[in-house]
Amino acid sequence: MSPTKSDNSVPISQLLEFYERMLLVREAENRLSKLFADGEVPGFIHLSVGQEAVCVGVTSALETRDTLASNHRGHGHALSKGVELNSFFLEVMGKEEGICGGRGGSMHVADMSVGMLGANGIVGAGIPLAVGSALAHQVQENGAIAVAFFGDGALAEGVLHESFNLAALWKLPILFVCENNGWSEFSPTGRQFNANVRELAGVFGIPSAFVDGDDVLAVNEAASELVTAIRAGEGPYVLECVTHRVRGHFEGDPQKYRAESEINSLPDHDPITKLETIISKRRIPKKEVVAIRGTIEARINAAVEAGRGGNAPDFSRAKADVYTAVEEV
Amino acid sequence: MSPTKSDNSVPISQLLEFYERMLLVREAENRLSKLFADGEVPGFIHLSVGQEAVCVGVTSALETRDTLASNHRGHGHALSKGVELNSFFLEVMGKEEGICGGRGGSMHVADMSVGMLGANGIVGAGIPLAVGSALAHQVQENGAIAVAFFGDGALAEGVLHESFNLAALWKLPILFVCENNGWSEFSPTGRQFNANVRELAGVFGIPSAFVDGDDVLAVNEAASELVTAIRAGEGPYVLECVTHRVRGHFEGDPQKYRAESEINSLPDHDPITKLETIISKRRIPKKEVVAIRGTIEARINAAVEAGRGGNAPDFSRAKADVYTAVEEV
Amino acid sequence: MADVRYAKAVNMALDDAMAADPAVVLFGEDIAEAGGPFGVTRGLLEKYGDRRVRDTPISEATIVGAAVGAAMSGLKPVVEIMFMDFVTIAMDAMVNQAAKARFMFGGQCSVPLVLRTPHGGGVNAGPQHSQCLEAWFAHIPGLKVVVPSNPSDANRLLKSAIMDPDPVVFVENKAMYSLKGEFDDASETIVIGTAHVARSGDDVTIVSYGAAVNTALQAAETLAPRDISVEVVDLRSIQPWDEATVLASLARTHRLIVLHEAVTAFGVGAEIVARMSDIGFDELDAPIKRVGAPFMPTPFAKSLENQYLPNAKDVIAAVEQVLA
Amino acid sequence: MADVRYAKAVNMALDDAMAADPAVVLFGEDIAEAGGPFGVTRGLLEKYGDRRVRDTPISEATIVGAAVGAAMSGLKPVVEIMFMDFVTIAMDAMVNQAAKARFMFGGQCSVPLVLRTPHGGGVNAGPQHSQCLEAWFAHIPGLKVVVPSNPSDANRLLKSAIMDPDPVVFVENKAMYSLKGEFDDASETIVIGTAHVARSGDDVTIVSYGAAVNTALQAAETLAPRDISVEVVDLRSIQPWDEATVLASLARTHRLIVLHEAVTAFGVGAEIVARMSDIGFDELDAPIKRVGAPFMPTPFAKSLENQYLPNAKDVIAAVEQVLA
Ligand SMILES: Cc1ncc(C[n+]2csc(CCOP(=O)(O)OP(=O)(O)O)c2C)c(N)n1
Ligand SMILES: Cc1ncc(C[n+]2csc(CCOP(=O)(O)OP(=O)(O)O)c2C)c(N)n1
Ligand SMILES: [Mg+2]
Ligand SMILES: [Mg+2]
Repeated sequence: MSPTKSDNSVPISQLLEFYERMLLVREAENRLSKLFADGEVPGFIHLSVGQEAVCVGVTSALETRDTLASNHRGHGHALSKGVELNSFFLEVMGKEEGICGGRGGSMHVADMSVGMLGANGIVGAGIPLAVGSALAHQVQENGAIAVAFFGDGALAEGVLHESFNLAALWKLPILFVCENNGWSEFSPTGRQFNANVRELAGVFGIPSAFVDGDDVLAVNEAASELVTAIRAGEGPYVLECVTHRVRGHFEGDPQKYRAESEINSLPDHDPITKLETIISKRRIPKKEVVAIRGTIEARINAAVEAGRGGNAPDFSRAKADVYTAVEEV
Repeated sequence: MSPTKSDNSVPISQLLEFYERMLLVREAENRLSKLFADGEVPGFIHLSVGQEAVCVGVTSALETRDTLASNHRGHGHALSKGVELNSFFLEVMGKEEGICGGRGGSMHVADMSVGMLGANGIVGAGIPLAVGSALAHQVQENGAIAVAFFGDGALAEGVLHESFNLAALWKLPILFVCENNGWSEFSPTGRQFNANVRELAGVFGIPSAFVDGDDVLAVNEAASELVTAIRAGEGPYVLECVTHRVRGHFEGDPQKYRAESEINSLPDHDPITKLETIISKRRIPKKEVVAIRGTIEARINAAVEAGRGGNAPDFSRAKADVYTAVEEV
Repeated sequence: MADVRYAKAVNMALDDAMAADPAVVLFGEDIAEAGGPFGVTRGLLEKYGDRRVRDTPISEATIVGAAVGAAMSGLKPVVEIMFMDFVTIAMDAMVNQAAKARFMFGGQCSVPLVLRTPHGGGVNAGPQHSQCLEAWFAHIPGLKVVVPSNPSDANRLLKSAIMDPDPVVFVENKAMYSLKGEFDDASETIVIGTAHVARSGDDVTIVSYGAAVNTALQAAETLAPRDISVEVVDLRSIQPWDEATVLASLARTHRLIVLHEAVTAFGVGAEIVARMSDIGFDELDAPIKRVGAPFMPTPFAKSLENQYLPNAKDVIAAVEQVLA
Repeated sequence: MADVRYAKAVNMALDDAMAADPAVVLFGEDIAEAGGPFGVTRGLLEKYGDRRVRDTPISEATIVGAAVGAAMSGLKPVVEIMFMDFVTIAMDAMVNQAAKARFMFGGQCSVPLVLRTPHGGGVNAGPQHSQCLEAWFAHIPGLKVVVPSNPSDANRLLKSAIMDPDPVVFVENKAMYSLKGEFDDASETIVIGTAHVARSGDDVTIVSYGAAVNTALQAAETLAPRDISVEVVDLRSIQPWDEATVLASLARTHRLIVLHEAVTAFGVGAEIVARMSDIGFDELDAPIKRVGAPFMPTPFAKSLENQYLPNAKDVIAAVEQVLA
């Protein structure tokens, strides 16, 4: 693990901001879990509970113009990149007013206005998309960078290898973020991938960093450094974040395949609890934290109500979006 | 480069055998080049002139039961694995009596009876095929191993990465042979692949060797060692052979993209000339060498005649082979 | 004659095939320890061991490529691709390798592999987890494509597919996995390429395959009280498909509807219509109608997906059209 | 009005598009320094520089995947896949990503990419370098598929494809690259989805696309002295395709043949027949015949490939059949 800046050097305002941003993701997903169990969220959803430090730490180092391609476990990526909460809930609940008109749902949340190029149902597929987005930034010399978020399971897909190679050859402005939670669905990734993402990147000449993905300060510090280097034209970097998937692969997965000891140890890794400890050490008045919790809860409640109040999507409007409408000349 | 056994330790009979086997590939391809120019070989053909030490060195370490998956530049792989010369020419000339009934031609020469699973028109595609063949050997516990031949250009294909991973995980009996001739069609591979195959293999825990691919003794020695280890159950190995593509990517390619100096240096790397030097140092009577040349020439002449004498393939017989005929019950 | 779930019926076929032939091996993502994402391969690792039942990394191109190489080297691999949408990553292995090996090598070898994969919507899985891409495979000489409509057929067809010397795409249906159906272990094997008249009728023929057969049967049931007698032909396999049975039915009813869940345009139904409107030209008393999904990706939202998926009402409307 | 080769006509379209719009970038294998395996991109690196014209590694999945990401981020990438057979490696990017992005993101973005790739046989390139797989793409909502039959159309259609906001598969033909054709630089643009009546006639309509249009014209020429007047409709694009023009022609000739080089079964022709035998049911005086490749991989040997490829004789036989 790279050494973390002494917690004291992080301004209180930033600590609270991280806290609020992580809590937003956590509480949004906790609520989705309930809504799913109650049949208010269709399809299947993959929660990133326990992994909030990664998305918040990385996206806090980004600008809106930067682009992000995500994977199936993308709620945190979307919300922390700036997708508006109500339209997020509306989408995942399948409503017309959802950010994607209710056509994509949890696995396809995207918001071009904030550079969120989409969650993705195909493992690995977001990686070359991010490479292409980085190419666009490079060609357009717009100063933006692209970020690919992927899990450890995705390391086995050939597009990762191809994308590392292409990004290295073309010195593309891209940050590859591997969220290593140790699991690929129901299997430990150690039984599926016989290499290490950082060593792999190294073979292609891509430098990398490795952080405790439960520590939002560490993630943010590392990400900020890499983003600065990438923006300066140094080419691609890899950031490996070791983290923990608290819930099942998807909601409804009873996780029988996980050892009890592992499940029991999960709270020790909780990134929000960890930040709370830091916050309490900094003698930030408890009421500020309580206030944040209250704000988040209110926002989530409002978003759920917004979601419930949304309309069923319009079929003909959906059909009209298969192709871009061109004005008749 | 790994140290080569002192040339003197190789029995004369083996030197001459290597010589004969390399010459067979060389002269067969030289003749194909002429036949192609004269319109007697349809389609397009990729010659491995200059690379004969690799196929001969490796296949000399194999047994017939071992399987080999090849690529588009597969004449040497086929002939040195044991595909019968006449049926090879008949195939490449598109005749019914060809080893594949004239349906595949140069890019698809295969002979199951000698473990030649086929040349392949899709760059990289032979690699997972060889992995699967190795799996079959492992499951059947038949003592055989599989070999994948691929060029340096194929390193950029994602299936390589996936195949390294799977072979390593499953400890499959497979030898990955990279024929590194520095070129991917018309581009230097150095501009296409930002890594090194041995380091890449290393990341997956696959040990590797590196040899002068112009030196058949070195190739054979390295291959023999690795094959022994693989057969003993040690799992996959990589053998990288640096070699030189003398002719164009395909016949008819004027190679304008290659520096004159490079082209001029090619004769210095000729594996057959190199072996001739060794042979002459061992004071093998010149007439033995001449006799071999004569034998090969006669065999090639006969094969060309056989090829010319072959029949146009039968359409309905071809069509009947799209599916396996099953006896009606 | 017990009732068995579709997933279990597939499992039993795998079990029987593995027991009968040591060359049969299974591999795919989470199919061994976890017993498959839909529970289809449950218990097989325990029974046949980790040599023959293997979890793979998430590497579809190599999973199928390796199956081809294994099939050329003495095994009969049955590989699983978790959702049919993911075969997009493995098309080279199926199309350029498996499908062509026998032909292009002059008949020297067969490629006895089975690729199992579920297609279809109905579970709000969205645009990348619901596609029906079987028409792609049916267009490729050298491949066979089987799409069973019920547990008993799934069991028997899978056994046929595993015994088949050529590469077979075995299309399951994720919405059907928990469907129960009559099951007789001793019932005879099904020859791939033979259709089944799932319901006899005189007025109009509906040709279908996979889960949509049940939609056709439902429509037929609904129309019966109206004195419209519908024949339902379950193709069971779409490559090869049973022209003779369809033509014979058409020759009696003189009206034909083709139904499938896949997008209508350029789908499997197009071939059936094209063929029947040629060889059955003189039999047709009305244009052949196709019922399938509209030309759009499978939407996520419940209401959208409900409107998207062809249902019995759509079939009934088509029947009314051809009888008008 | 000069004569220009097909490859050059494509080159000129790329040149014009790059000159007109700095967002247009090209990448693919050996397309920059070497000017493309068929010389199609010659001179463009020199003219537009290595930022916009790039050689890639042999990584088809990522080439097309990156094109999708680039297209979502402000560029208009035109990527080349050297042989259509190799798109098997890049199907996820086209089908699950490019085709669906606009729809599944609620219309937030378009994906203005063009995938150029040559299909077709005739050069003894064998089973893995000759396939016509356009039917696959035509089946996928969200994609457009264009297949020009001559240099002038290739030029104009490629410009339309590059300007199109949606992903377009632009199918070239390797046997046609050196074909010369009349070329008028000033001729008007072609709207994707509009067919062209390449020859007018009264007795029978042949619908085709790509190089096969020339086969149809050849057959028409041969039949003219026999007083058989053949109309040839060049579809130009197969997704969308111009139903109205085909129906109008059928309504005059009452006889229809669909011709393409691809394998007949489950090919593009099936859709055209299915549609026309429905909406044109009352116009048909004979069954619609399809002429295409038989159900086998493209064979290598000259004699085999000659027998395999549909030719004017096959078309004439079909004409005789529908007129019988
Ligand atoms: C191409 C493809 N293969 C398989 C799947 C099924 N699948 C979805 S998530 C997943 C595991 C991914 O693991 P990882 O990348 O580590 O992400 P995590 O779920 O741990 O966040 C699999 C196999 C898929 N969606 N796409
Ligand atoms: C999937 C695929 N992409 C591209 C090609 C075209 N192609 C044929 S050979 C080749 C270069 C291969 O280079 P390498 O692997 O080094 O082999 P070499 O030709 O040097 O022997 C390319 C790009 C192909 N046949 N298949
Ligand atoms: Mg994981
Ligand atoms: Mg090379």
